[in-house]
Formats: sequence, C-alpha cells, structure tokens
Amino acid sequence: MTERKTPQLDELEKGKWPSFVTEMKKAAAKNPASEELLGLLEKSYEEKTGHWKHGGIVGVRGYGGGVIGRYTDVPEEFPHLTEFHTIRVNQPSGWFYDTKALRSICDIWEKHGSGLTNFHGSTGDVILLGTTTEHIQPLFDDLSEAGFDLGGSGSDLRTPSCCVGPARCQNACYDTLEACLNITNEYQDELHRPMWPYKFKIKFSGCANDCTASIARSDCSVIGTWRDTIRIDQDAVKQYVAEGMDIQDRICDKCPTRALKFNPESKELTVIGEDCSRCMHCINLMPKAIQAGKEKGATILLGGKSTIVQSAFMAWVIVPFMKMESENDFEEFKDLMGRIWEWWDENGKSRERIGELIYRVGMGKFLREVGLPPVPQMVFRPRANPYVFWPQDEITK
Amino acid sequence: MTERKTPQLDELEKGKWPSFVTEMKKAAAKNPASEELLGLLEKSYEEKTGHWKHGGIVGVRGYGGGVIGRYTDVPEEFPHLTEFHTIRVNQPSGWFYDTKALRSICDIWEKHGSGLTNFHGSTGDVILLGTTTEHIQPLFDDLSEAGFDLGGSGSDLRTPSCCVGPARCQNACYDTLEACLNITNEYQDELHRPMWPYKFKIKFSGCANDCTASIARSDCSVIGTWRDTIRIDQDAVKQYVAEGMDIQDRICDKCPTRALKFNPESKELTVIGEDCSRCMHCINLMPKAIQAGKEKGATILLGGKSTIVQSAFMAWVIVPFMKMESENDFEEFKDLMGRIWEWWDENGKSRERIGELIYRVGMGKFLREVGLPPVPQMVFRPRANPYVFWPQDEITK
Amino acid sequence: MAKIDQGPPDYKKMLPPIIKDNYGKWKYHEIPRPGVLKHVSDSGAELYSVRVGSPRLVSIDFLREICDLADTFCDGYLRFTSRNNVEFLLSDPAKVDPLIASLADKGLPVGGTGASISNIVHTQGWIHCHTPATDASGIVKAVMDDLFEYFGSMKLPAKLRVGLACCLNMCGAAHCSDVAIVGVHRTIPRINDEKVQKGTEIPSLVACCPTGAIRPNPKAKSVTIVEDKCMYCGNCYTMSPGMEIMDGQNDGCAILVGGKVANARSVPSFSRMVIPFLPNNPPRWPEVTDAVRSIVETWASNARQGERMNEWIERIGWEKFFTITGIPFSDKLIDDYIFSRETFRTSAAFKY
Amino acid sequence: MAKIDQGPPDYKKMLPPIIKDNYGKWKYHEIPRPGVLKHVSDSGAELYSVRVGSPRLVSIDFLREICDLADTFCDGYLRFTSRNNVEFLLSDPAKVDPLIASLADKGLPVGGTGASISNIVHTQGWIHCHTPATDASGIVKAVMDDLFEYFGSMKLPAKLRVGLACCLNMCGAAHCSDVAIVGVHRTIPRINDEKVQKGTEIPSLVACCPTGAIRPNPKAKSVTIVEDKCMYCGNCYTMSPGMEIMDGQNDGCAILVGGKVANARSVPSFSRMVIPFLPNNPPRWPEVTDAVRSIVETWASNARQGERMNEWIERIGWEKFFTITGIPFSDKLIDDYIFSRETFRTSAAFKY
Ligand code: SRM
Ligand code: SRM
Ligand code: SRM
Ligand code: SRM
Ligand code: SF4
Ligand code: SF4
Ligand code: SF4
Ligand code: SF4
Ligand code: SF4
Ligand code: SF4
Ligand code: SF4
Ligand code: SF4
Repeated sequence: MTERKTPQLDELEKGKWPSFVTEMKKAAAKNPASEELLGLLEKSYEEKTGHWKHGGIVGVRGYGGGVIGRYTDVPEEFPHLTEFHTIRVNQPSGWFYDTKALRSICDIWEKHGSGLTNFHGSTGDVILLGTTTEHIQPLFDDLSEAGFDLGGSGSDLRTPSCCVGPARCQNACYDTLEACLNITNEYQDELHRPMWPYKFKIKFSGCANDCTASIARSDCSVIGTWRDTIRIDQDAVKQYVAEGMDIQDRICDKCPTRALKFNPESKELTVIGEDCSRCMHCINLMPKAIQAGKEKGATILLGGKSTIVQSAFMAWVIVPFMKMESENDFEEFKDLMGRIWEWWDENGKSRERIGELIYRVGMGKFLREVGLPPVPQMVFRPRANPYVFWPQDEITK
Repeated sequence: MTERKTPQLDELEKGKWPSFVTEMKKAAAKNPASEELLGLLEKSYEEKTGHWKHGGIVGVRGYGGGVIGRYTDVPEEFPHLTEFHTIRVNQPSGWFYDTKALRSICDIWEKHGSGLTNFHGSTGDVILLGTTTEHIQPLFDDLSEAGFDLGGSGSDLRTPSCCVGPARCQNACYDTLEACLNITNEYQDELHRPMWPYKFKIKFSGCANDCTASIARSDCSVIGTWRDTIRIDQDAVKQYVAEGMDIQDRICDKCPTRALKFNPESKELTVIGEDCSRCMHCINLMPKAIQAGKEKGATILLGGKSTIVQSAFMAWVIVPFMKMESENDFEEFKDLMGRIWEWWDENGKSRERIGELIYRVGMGKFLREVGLPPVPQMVFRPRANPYVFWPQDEITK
Repeated sequence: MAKIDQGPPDYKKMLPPIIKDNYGKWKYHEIPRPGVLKHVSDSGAELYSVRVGSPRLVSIDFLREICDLADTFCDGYLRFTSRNNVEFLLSDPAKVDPLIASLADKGLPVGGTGASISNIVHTQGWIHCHTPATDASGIVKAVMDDLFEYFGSMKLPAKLRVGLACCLNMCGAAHCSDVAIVGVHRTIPRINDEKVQKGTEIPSLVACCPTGAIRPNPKAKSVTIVEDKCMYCGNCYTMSPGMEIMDGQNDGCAILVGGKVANARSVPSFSRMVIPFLPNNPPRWPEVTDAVRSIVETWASNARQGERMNEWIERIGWEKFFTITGIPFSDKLIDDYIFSRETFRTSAAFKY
Repeated sequence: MAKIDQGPPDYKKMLPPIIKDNYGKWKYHEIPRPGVLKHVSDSGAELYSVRVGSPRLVSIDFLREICDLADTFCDGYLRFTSRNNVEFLLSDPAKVDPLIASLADKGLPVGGTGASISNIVHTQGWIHCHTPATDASGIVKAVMDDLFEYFGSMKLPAKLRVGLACCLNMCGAAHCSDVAIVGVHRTIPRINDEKVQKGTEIPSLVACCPTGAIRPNPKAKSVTIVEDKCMYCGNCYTMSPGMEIMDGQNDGCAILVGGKVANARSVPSFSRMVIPFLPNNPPRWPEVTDAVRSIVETWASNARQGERMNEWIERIGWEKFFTITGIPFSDKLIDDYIFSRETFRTSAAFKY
C-alpha cells in the first residue's frame, strides 16, 4: 500500500520481543491515518522530538471526559493526523474478556478509527488511539450498543481498576472485581463529568501484594487485609520442609516483624499474632501452608499520585480496617468517598490532588473535618516538631 | 537574713536529687539579688509564668557578645533584679578544671555577681547568672586576669565544646581537646564579634558515640572516625566468651551492617571490613577486644540545629573523612570553615542557620560553590524526584 | 440512542465457567513453568493461566489473533494483566502445551511470572503525546529485547518491575519501580507569547510553577521565566501551549532504581535517581539499554534470593551501590526539593 | 588592662598528671560500680572517675565544696561532663570509697554511668529567661527525685537520656532525647502595639513567622495575627518584645520520646511527640513526673537488653507503643509541618 521508508522503525521489528512497529504496520495496511503515523514517528525518531500539539476540547454528547483531543503540528505533511483523538473505554473489572466482546471492539474500531489500541492504558482503560472529531459520536454510539462505556479524563473520577482478586487468587481479602464494578457504576456521573479540582483515581487490590500498584498510582488505594491472625496448616508446613525449604532462612528471618517462630525439631511454625503486620511475605512463599485470617476487609489509603507538582506521594492509611461487602453495597466506603470529595471540593485549589491538599492544610484538619478518628496506624511515627495547632476550645480563656 | 516565705520552692528541697533551691538559698544568704530571685521564682510558681523581660544590649568593651541582658518586669517588687544579666564564660576544653581556676571564678563571681551559676550552660559555657550593667566590665577585667575569656552569644560563632576525648577515652579518633582549643583560639574574632546571619555552633566528638550530641546540637559536628578496618584481638574475644558474653546475640546480631561473624567453635570473631559502617557498637561492648582502625580522622557534618524555625535539623555528612591533625594546625578544617562561612554570609538571610540556607537553596549549589566533591556518603539515598537543575553549560545550544 | 452512563460491561459475563465455579475458592497456586500459573481450588479444580508478553500498542489484527487462540484453547476467554500482558485461561491442562506451541509460532513470548522481568509499564511517547521528552514504545522494545532471557525464565533474585514515563507527568507511574526510565527535559520552556495570550490565564500559569520561576510579563501580556529557578518539569506546558518545552537536542532519559509497591517484607518505596541523563538515541537507545542491563546484572549477581532491587540496595547501602555498579555519583543526584532534608545522611555511620 | 581575645584557659594546665601521662593511651574502661569508671592505659595506669549528680544551677558555695573534695581526694583536679555531672578524677584507687562516703554525707548522688538515667540536660525556665512556657530546674528536680533509683543503679535496658527545654527555642536540645520535656505555649501572642512600634522592623517580624500568620497592620504601625495560622512557636516574640506569648493559664509541657544521637547500632533520631500537653503544676509537676515514669517503666519492662527507647519503639512499632503505654493517640500527634508527609504510613502493613 505504501512506499514510505521507515529505516529507524524497521530496526525495531528485529529482536525477540513482539514489535509495536509490526503492529503499526498491520494497522497501516488498512488505515491511512495509521500509515501516516508510521511516517510521523519516523520523523520523531530522526528529530528526537514529538509532533503532537496541545489537546483541544472534543467529546461525546452528555459527557465531559473520556476523549483526549490530539492534533499533529505538521498537518500539511500528515493530513490524516490533523485530528487523531484518543478514546478511553472503561475496561471490565480485572480486564476479563470473552472473545465476543473483544471482537466487537475491534469491529467498531475498524469502522471508526485507526485500528491501533493500547491494551490497556496505564490507568486501566482500553485506549483507542486515533480518530477524527467527526467519528467520535458514532463511535461512542456503537460502543454503547456493544455494552461499553467511556472511561475518565480531565478533573473527574478516573476509571477505577482492580486486581484479578477472587477470580483467580487465593489471597483476595475482598471481592475486588465486584467492588470495582459496583463503585464505578455508583459514580458514573463523577466519572463522566469533570467537576472536581483535579483527577481522582481509585484502585482495588485484594491484598498487601498490591498487584494494581494502587498505593503508588491512585488517590484512593483499597488494599485487602484481615483483622485476626494468619492461619497455619502444620501438615503443609512439614510438606514444605520435606521438599527442602529452609523455613528459618526464607520465611522467619525475612518476616519484617519477626513474628514467626520455627521449631526445627517439631517442624512447627507458629506466629505471634499481635506482632504480625500482615505484610503477606510468609503467605506468598508458603501458599499451601499459610493463609490470611478470617475476619477480612480492606485498609483504605489516601493521597497517592505521581511526581507533578509537589513530588510523588504514596497513599497513606486513613482507615486501617473497613469491611468491604457487596451485601451492603459497599456503603461504608461510599459514605467515606462522599465526605472526602465534598471536603476536597470545598478546600482544594485547581489542579490540587487530594494528597497535596492534605499535605498543605494538615492531616489533623482533614481528619477532623471529614470525621475520621485519628489512630497511630495512620503514621509511621508521630511528629518530631511541637508545632501543634491547639483547638481554642480546649484552652482556658 | 530574710523572712521571705517560699512554700512552693521549699517543697523542692525535699527528695534525694540535690536541690537547686538549696543552692539558691545558699546564694541568697550572701547576695540580695539572689535573695530576691527566690521571691521572683516563688511568684512564678504561683502564677505559672515568667517575670523576665526581653533582653537589652549590654556588653564588654571590644566585645559584641558574651553577655545576655536581663531585666525583670516587676522591678518595683524586686529592685535588685532590675538588672540581672548573664555572663557566658568560655570553659576549658573537656570541662577540665583545677581547683585553683574554679575557685578563682567563685571569688570573682562573689565580688561581682549573684553567686549563682550554671555549670555548665547547654552550649558548654560557664554561665554566671545575674549581675548588673555596672559590674560587667570590672567582672570581665577580673576574669581576664584569671585567665578566662567570654563565650559567644548573638549572631556569632558560639563557644565550641568537645568530649573528654583522648584525655580519658580509648575511643578518641582525634584530639578533641586540642582541636577545640586551637579552633576556638583561631576564631576569637568570630566568637566575640557577631557579624554573621545567625549563630554557628561547633562541637567535637572523638567518635561516633558522639558524647557531645554534636550531630543534634551544632551547625558543624566533627565526629572522629577511621578509614581502614577495626582491629580485633582474638585472645580478648575468647576472654569475653569465657566470662559468659553471648557474642552472637549481643554483638553480631546487633551490628547494623551484619559485618561481624562469630565462629562458636574456634571462638573467633571476624569482620568484613568493607561492610562495617563504623557505628561503634561492637567496640562499645567489647572495648578490650575491639578497637578502631589505624587511619584516623573525622567526619564533618553540617546543618544541625533545634526546632525553630524550619524544624529541627540533624547535621549531615559533608566530608566523610578528614584528617584532624594538630601538627598542621587543623588547616584543612579551618580552610573549609572559611569557605562555608563566606558562602553563608553571602547567601544567608538574617536569622537563617546554615542548615536552613542549604535546605532552601539546595545542597548541589552549596557543594559547587563551596567546592566540595559530591559523594554518596552525603545522603542516605539519592533523590526520588527528577527535578534536576541542569547546568546550562552541559546543554547543547 | 446510545445509553448514557451504562458503565463497563459486567465482568461476571466475561469469566470462564471454571472461574465462575471457583470464584473466591482458590486455595493455592504453583508455577509449573515460567509463564504458566496453575491455580488449584478448594474443589480440586485446576486453572492454568498462560501469560504472554504484548507490545501493548497493538492493532486490531493482534486482538483478533489472540481471540482466535482463546477460542481454540480457552473456550473464548482471556484477560489482560495489570502490566499489560495477555493471560490465556485454560481449564484443560492438555491444551497448555499446544497453546504454547501456537504462541511460539506467532512469535509471542510466554513468561513474566515469578522471579522474572515482566512487561514494562509505559506510556505514549512520540506516538501520541504532546509533551514527551523521549519515546515510550521504542525504548521499551529495545530494553525488552535486551533483557529477553529474563522474561521467559525465573532466574532473577526476585521480581523485576520496570516502568517508563516519557515526561515528568509520569503516566507510567514509574516512581515506584525496580527500574524506572523517565523522560526528562533539560532546557527551559520557550515562551510563545502569542499562544500564551490565547486562552491562558496568566495568574494560574504563574501559580502553577513549583519553583516560582514564572513571572508575569504585563507588557507582552505573557510571562517570563527566571532561568535558574526552572527545573524543566513541564508543568507550565500542561497549563499553556505557549510554554514549549520539547527540545530534540537536549531531551533524554533519567534512570531511577529501587522502587517497589508490594508491602511484602519491606514497605513500599520510591525509585531513586542514579543516572540523571542519557541521550535519546533512536531507534535502540543503546546508552539506556546498557545502563539498565548493567544495573540488572549487578543486582542479579549480588542480591540474595528473594531480594528485590530496593531490598538489596538498602541492605548494602546506596554508597555501596555506586561503588559496585561503577555509576558515577554527582550533585545532580542529591535532592534539592521539598523533602530533600530527609534524604541527607544525618549519621556518621556509612561505608566507603 | 584586661586582655582581649585571649581565649579559654589551656586545658593542658587543667589535666591531672595521670591524664597528662596517659593522654591518648587509654586502652579500655570498666564500670566497677555504678557511677565509677575505671580507665586503664596501655602503660597499665588506672584512672578512676567518680560521677556525681549536680543540680547544675549551683552556688559558688557548691563549687567551693566540690573543690574541697577534689583537693582532698584528687590532687585538686575535677571535670564536668557534657550532661553537667561532676567527675572527680582519682589516680589512687584507695581514695574512691572515702570520696564516695564524703559525697554521701553531703547528699550528692553517685551514678549516671552505663545503663542508667544521667542528669537531665535543661535550660533556664522561670529562673532566667523571657519566653519560657514552663520552669526548667523545678521539673528536673521533680523528675530526678522520682527516677532517682535509676541514677545510682544500672538496671535499665540501656542509657536513658532525658532533656528539657522550656520553650520551642529548645536550648536543652531536647529534640534528640530518649525522653524530652518541652515547654509549649498554646495561645497566640498578645500584640502590644506600643512595644512593637518601638524598635521592631515590621517586615522582619512579618517574615519571621514560619506559618505566615503575621500580617502588617499599617494603621497601628504594628501587626496582626491570623489566629488559626498561629501554632504558638514564639519565634515572633524573639523578634519583638511586643508579641507577648507567655500565658500562665495555658502554658505547659509536651512529652516527646525516642530520640538519640549516638550512631551505635541505629542512626541518630529525633524525639517524637506522644503527649501534646500536660499542665504546669508546680512545685512538683505530678502529671509530668507520672507520665515520664510510666513511659520509662514500660520501656524498662519491655525492651531487650541494650535497646534504647527509640530502638525498642521502632522494633515494636509506634502503633504498639501507644497500645502498651495506654497513652491516647490524637490528631495533635500527627505532623502537619514541612516534613509531615515522610511520617505518614505509606504502607498497608501495620499492627493493631
Ligand atoms: C496477574 C497480576 C494481577 C492482575 O490483576 O493482573 C498478578 C498476579 C499475581 N501476583 Fe502480583 N500480579 C500482578 C501485578 C503485581 C504488581 C503490580 C505491578 O507490577 O505493577 C505487584 C507490585 C510490584 C511491586 O512491588 O513493585 C505485584 C506484587 C506481587 C507480589 C509481591 C512481590 C514481592 O515484592 O515480594 C506477589 C507475591 C509473590 O510473587 O510471591 C504477587 C503474587 C501474585 C500471584 C502469585 C498471586 C496468586 O497467587 O495468584 C499472581 C501470580 C504472580 C506471578 O506473576 O508470578 N504479586 N503483582 C499482575 C500481573 C502483572 C504482570 O503481568 O506481570
Ligand atoms: C494514556 C495514558 C498513558 C498510557 O500510555 O497509558 C496517559 C496519557 C496522558 N496523561 Fe497521564 N496517562 C495515563 C495514566 C497516568 C498515570 C498512571 C496511572 O493512572 O496509574 C499517571 C500517574 C499517576 C497519577 O495519577 O499521579 C498519570 C499522570 C498524568 C499527569 C500528572 C498528574 C499529577 O497530578 O501528577 C498529567 C498532567 C495533567 O493531568 O495535567 C497527565 C496527562 C496526560 C495526558 C492527558 C497529557 C495531557 O496533559 O493532555 C496524556 C494523554 C495522552 C494521549 O494522547 O492520550 N497524566 N497519567 C494513561 C491513561 C490511560 C488510561 O486511561 O488507562
Ligand atoms: C563523660 C562523657 C563525655 C564528656 O566529655 O563529658 C561520656 C563518657 C563516656 N561515654 Fe558517652 N559520655 C557522655 C555523654 C554522652 C552523650 C551525650 C548526651 O547524653 O547528651 C551520648 C549520646 C547519647 C544519645 O545517643 O542520646 C553518649 C553516648 C555514648 C555511647 C552510645 C550509647 C548507645 O546508644 O549505645 C557510649 C557507648 C556505651 O555506653 O556503650 C558511650 C560511652 C562512653 C564511655 C564509656 C567512653 C569511654 O570509654 O570512656 C564514657 C563513659 C560512659 C558512661 O557514662 O558509662 N557514650 N555519651 C559524657 C557523660 C555525660 C553524663 O554525665 O552522663
Ligand atoms: C543559657 C542557655 C540555656 C541553658 O540554660 O543552658 C540558653 C539560653 C538562651 N537561649 Fe539558647 N541557650 C542555650 C543553649 C541553646 C541550645 C543548645 C546547644 O547549644 O547545644 C540551643 C539549641 C541548639 C541550636 O543551636 O539550635 C539553643 C537554641 C536557642 C534559640 C533557637 C535557635 C535556632 O536557630 O533554633 C534561641 C533563639 C534565638 O537565638 O533567637 C535561643 C535563645 C536563647 C536566649 C538568649 C533567649 C533569647 O532569645 O534572648 C536564652 C538566654 C537565657 C539567659 O537568660 O541567659 N536559644 N540555645 C544555653 C547557652 C549556655 C551556654 O552558652 O553554654
Ligand atoms: S493483590 Fe493480592 S489478591 Fe490481588 S491478585 Fe495480587 S496477590 Fe492476589
Ligand atoms: S504476614 Fe508478614 S509480618 Fe505477618 S507473619 Fe507473615 S511474614 Fe511476618
Ligand atoms: S565521643 Fe567517643 S571519644 Fe569522645 S568521650 Fe565519647 S566515646 Fe570517648
Ligand atoms: S563498628 Fe558497628 S558496623 Fe562496624 S562491625 Fe562493629 S557493630 Fe558492625
Ligand atoms: S508521561 Fe508525559 S509525555 Fe508521556 S504520556 Fe504521560 S503526559 Fe504524555
Ligand atoms: S518547566 Fe516547571 S519549573 Fe520550569 S517554568 Fe515551567 S513549571 Fe516552572
Ligand atoms: S528554651 Fe526558651 S525559655 Fe528556655 S532558656 Fe531557651 S530560649 Fe529561654
Ligand atoms: S507564635 Fe509563631 S506561629 Fe504564632 S505568630 Fe508568632 S511566629 Fe507566627
């Protein structure tokens, strides 16, 4: 179909890792915009710089987000890239698909777009990469028909995501897939219509292994945990010993709280329940012998985000333990979100993430005004400075 | 001599710890101001508040510091406390005295002041507590005659101090007493005539036990160390074992770098030299068996200070290893101080400690401008943000 | 009419029967071979997941191809992982080997489980963003080619999670990765007064700069930048198209290491900068691939079993990391931002 | 004429002969009994140091008394320690017991060595400063009376270093003490316009406030304070006598714990606030002495041998510290100043 020379990109078809260039060429074979994209990228490789302009506002009727406007700065050279917008499509919980659903996306995208996608974007959406303004609405209509909806963009709730959880993992302490779906559905308005100071991300991980990297990548990180004590199956422990595992070295000595004692004679492994911090290490290494306790729920952490502006923040504990139950519709969690968002809305500056806001005004104020009881689990350690803002009603006048 | 009632203070003459009230009463017996001080303090105990005013400027001819002006806010009630100034007297290195010197201070203070003292003040000076403006100069003249000089106050070099060091301690890695004296003498001008943005404190500790708390309490902390490897006397190790010491538990397991290996059969203790961080722990617990290496010197740390304003700062490493030799007059150290003070003088705001200044403008700028080579020993870990100020001469124009 | 706010498809309709039946009942898992997970349920049911590397930037042809495979071997079910690998979900163990054979035919690598390198979380780069300091897919391809042997094997000391972000917005959330490759600008924005005038609120633009480098320029109805206060974060460009920051000659990559997010053993940690700049040399970024490989190999040959990059470095000390890797230390690696002080070594105990 | 800039007396003239002879040649030391150090030199010489508690605020009578003792037992030599104890330096072992007997006669306690509480580093308080939120010598006396048994014995898990500062200027440098007692104000400065006008530079006063709570008040040629931005640090009072901050009804003490400065085993650490406020109840501050004793006893009965307060707490976790001591946790203990973020628990692993 084309005579275009892309010597640099061609280099990237070599090597064992599957090549995105090959993918681009497949799309290029069917779509003129994708074909031009090869040329644009080759140009970038030559000049070592990008060729996309600052986005403009494009969208779908009734929605404020979900589409990122994209325009090249060299439209004369690449006319089909004059408009080349991104569509964010809300993925199913846990990124599970049947081939019917997946093929339906392919068909729609073949009709309305470049044929290039990201499976998935780094927030979790299906990313449909490159369409024109004109196609956005019909594309959405078709997607909608096929059962899909848009994800978030702009100053709104971003598309929540979750780990594979109970669908395939023995460690899941709550139903991450159901929580993700239920809560996404509850907040369709917040997801689709930006009206906050800035973006807000939620990620659900079923345990402290945090397979969605939620603590680093979401404003609100929901991490499965338990309140009681890990359960140890002594027969299975013996089995591991028989198979040659050095339990003292690999498990006990790496337990961060030194809560595990192994008796080499009796081959029994015991735990000091109150010392365990539920880090998951022993469970990870001995899944057949050790499992979480029975009283399960989640730790809620707040404030995670990346570098811009005040530095990267990792989310920190604001509720050490919360029940996460679909039976009561995740009520407690939603109630908390409502209070947090309201407070953020009232106090946040434009483009101020919740973590930055709390850092600016102080965690004490946040806790008081959102109505969360302060507990030592919220901090690694107390303050080193004595700069306490004293509530003036505790003062003798 | 007096009918004054001090029921609250009298309470503090009870108990086993020696009583400052008893001391005050001894002074009160001879000095009317000290007698009134009892009354003033009793008043404070009743009202739970102080009765001293903001200081005024008083001093000694030719000096800018060394005296703190003090005036009570209730002079009508306590006329002898109308003026009640503090004199800071530079202590001898290591706080060593012969009784002749000490008695000479007593005699002079009996003549010119309240008879009350602090042995010592928290920076290290002899504190003579309470005299009148009129007495300051004659007092100084007498002190000078007796071989004493004033310490620092105001925005100057504060009186340096040092640990007992080689005078009585096997751990001293350099001569703290000589360093302290030599460097104090070198900087008499800086010590006596405030001309900096703010105060600057130096403390000398002979080893990482830091018995002067220099890392917390001085802008420049000079901590003895060595560059080679600790020396272990195996016979002495066996002796400790024979005396019942559990070397594995008390020494090896508490070594922060796990650099020590004990062989229970041969009873040999060996060290992985490159892993040892010279923390002093093993030396402290087995002084007869373990000593520092031979290549001795000091680590220079900068920036320590207490709470006000930007939070307490602990001093951090700026020179991992420096020779501290009286033979060459501590030249390298003095050269460094000169560069640091010059830079601080040029860049510091009023009342900005060196640590706060470096925090404000960045350690990179400080190192470049003071001419110190950056080394990883200066940080626990590198930066987490990618916000590098790029020297524009390394850039392609 | 299109439905508004219908939300994502219900995952329950997307689950293979074996998962529906054993939902929440998984008991343990094993890794029978690299890239293959075997999950065993309380009921005794066994689920095989075959993990396959994907370039993430894929065409619909690729998607249809994996759908074909899923139809043939997995009754039409598959999933993607949080690091953009494809997972084929098999209830019939007999089909595992044939699936792997078919994948091999198509050049799709199986791996990414256990103590391996998994797929690199990354971003748009020159393909589709307006502020990149480097490309994303290109470097990822180059690095994965170079470290390929560690994808299909499990011979590393522990998991190795590499992240890439093409600018400081950090869409790849590389800030907590074992190894992070981050696109960095190094020259101040070139102010295009005309574009600034068009639709930029000057006060917001001034306020957005983290270091206060932007000053209003009332004459030009635009702004100016105090050169030596700017550290090229690009936040102002996000606020205004008039603050052009891409600079082909000077943009490139920084390397950060030692981040992690799992709570296992040690607390989550940020990645820390060890190389402030490497040039953009497309198509294969040799400086970057070499640097990454050298760090990875040094870790692989020095760390203890089970020790993540971060745990290894914190055990030996960062000063030692620089000695062992031979990476030069410089003042650029010393923090000078808000939380800098917490990184300074306030202790006289260290190694050489 | 008085000599200018002659500097301190030469320590060399103050050293006892045994020290002069063995200067830099000490080999090891032992603690034959609490309060007594025996240093042995390479030459075999033995130096005995007897450490004696002092109230620090002492009269010249006290000084003459210890001079008498030093003349009798130590050939006229003695020293003070960095924590304000007196040390008698004896070269004749036979004189140690008689000295101790004489000290006992005078009510001077021997101790402070090894795993004991040493003297409390402290400040002026109501005796001689203009900004104290509490007294210094009074509380120190009360606490030392209360913990007296631990001064003359060595039965604690490790050294116990208590510091006291009567205001946030922290002249006691209590910020790195095992236990710190810190005087705190809790009400905003009362502005005395007249005093502010006299000799205060308004811009400097405004600039000195760490939280930006001070605003110029041009009308009054003075300033105002934004109430809820003030955290009562008193820095403005240091700048201007017109910002009166002492408040007898509301001043009191905060308790911080877990600081240390030695590099042995663990890195130096700051003290951390565990009780935000206790009232000033002179003459014996029962709330303060009780709180300190309770913390010390809890540490003493729970820590392992050799474990400083900080090492014990960091091992068990601060959340556990609050459980074991029964001290209530509150939002006042959560940092909200510059480096606050580094104290937040960015991990899902913790204890209850
Ligand atoms: C499939 C996936 C979840 C999903 O919903 O997609 C997943 C699945 C599993 N993870 Fe994970 N993790 C997944 C992303 C993550 C992430 C997130 C990330 O990498 O961005 C993390 C945090 C990484 C970090 O700390 O930087 C993560 C940290 C873990 C850990 C803790 C590792 C450690 O530091 O010790 C375990 C435990 C283990 O491996 O022993 C774990 C264990 C597991 C187990 C064994 C759980 C189980 O029993 O089923 C699963 C197979 C692991 C394997 O690959 O060997 N998973 N896991 C993700 C696969 C990504 C991929 O394609 O490679
Ligand atoms: C597509 C995606 C990268 C990818 O290749 O996967 C992406 C792409 C963009 N991000 Fe992002 N971000 C994407 C995930 C992230 C993440 C990672 C995450 O969510 O886990 C982060 C870091 C985590 C965080 O939220 O802090 C991230 C932090 C940012 C920021 C900085 C925000 C901050 O407060 O730190 C910006 C700048 C902004 O919003 O103004 C940004 C802005 C952008 C924009 C919209 C550029 C812009 O300013 O207009 C990019 C649009 C590219 C395009 O043409 O589509 N993107 N962005 C990811 C979204 C896909 C999806 O929906 O699934
Ligand atoms: C006399 C004095 C130095 C001076 O020039 O005055 C001194 C003298 C000794 N110190 Fe010290 N230290 C002295 C203040 C300090 C300080 C500073 C302070 O408390 O403000 C510290 C830092 C405390 C901290 O970390 O908060 C200090 C931390 C040490 C350590 C480390 C303790 C640890 O945490 O493990 C040792 C080693 C040991 O005790 O095993 C030590 C060891 C020693 C030895 C054993 C050194 C020796 O072999 O001679 C001396 C006797 C110790 C003893 O009392 O048992 N010295 N020592 C100071 C006595 C103060 C007092 O009256 O109590
Ligand atoms: C006497 C002494 C306390 C004591 O009872 O021992 C003391 C007493 C005063 N200090 Fe101090 N400081 C004393 C050691 C300290 C220390 C401890 C140290 O040096 O190890 C510190 C904390 C360490 C540090 O330097 O950060 C200290 C931090 C301050 C500050 C806060 C400075 C800061 O930058 O954080 C001030 C306020 C100021 O300078 O404006 C201050 C101010 C004062 C003033 C001058 C009050 C004032 O603002 O006018 C006090 C005079 C009391 C008087 O009537 O004599 N004093 N001051 C100590 C000096 C005795 C000596 O020379 O030996
Ligand atoms: S976060 Fe926990 S529950 Fe979720 S997939 Fe990972 S290990 Fe399983
Ligand atoms: S979960 Fe972690 S803290 Fe708890 S016992 Fe296991 S390894 Fe130790
Ligand atoms: S700091 Fe070191 S050298 Fe100085 S007295 Fe203490 S232990 Fe001895
Ligand atoms: S000095 Fe400290 S780090 Fe070095 S071997 Fe001894 S205990 Fe270990
Ligand atoms: S990291 Fe920067 S350049 Fe890359 S996709 Fe995100 S916003 Fe765009
Ligand atoms: S690039 Fe960043 S630092 Fe530079 S002017 Fe823009 S916002 Fe400020
Ligand atoms: S701590 Fe405050 S009140 Fe106490 S002596 Fe120092 S400056 Fe004065
Ligand atoms: S007391 Fe401190 S916070 Fe309050 S106004 Fe004065 S300087 Fe500001």
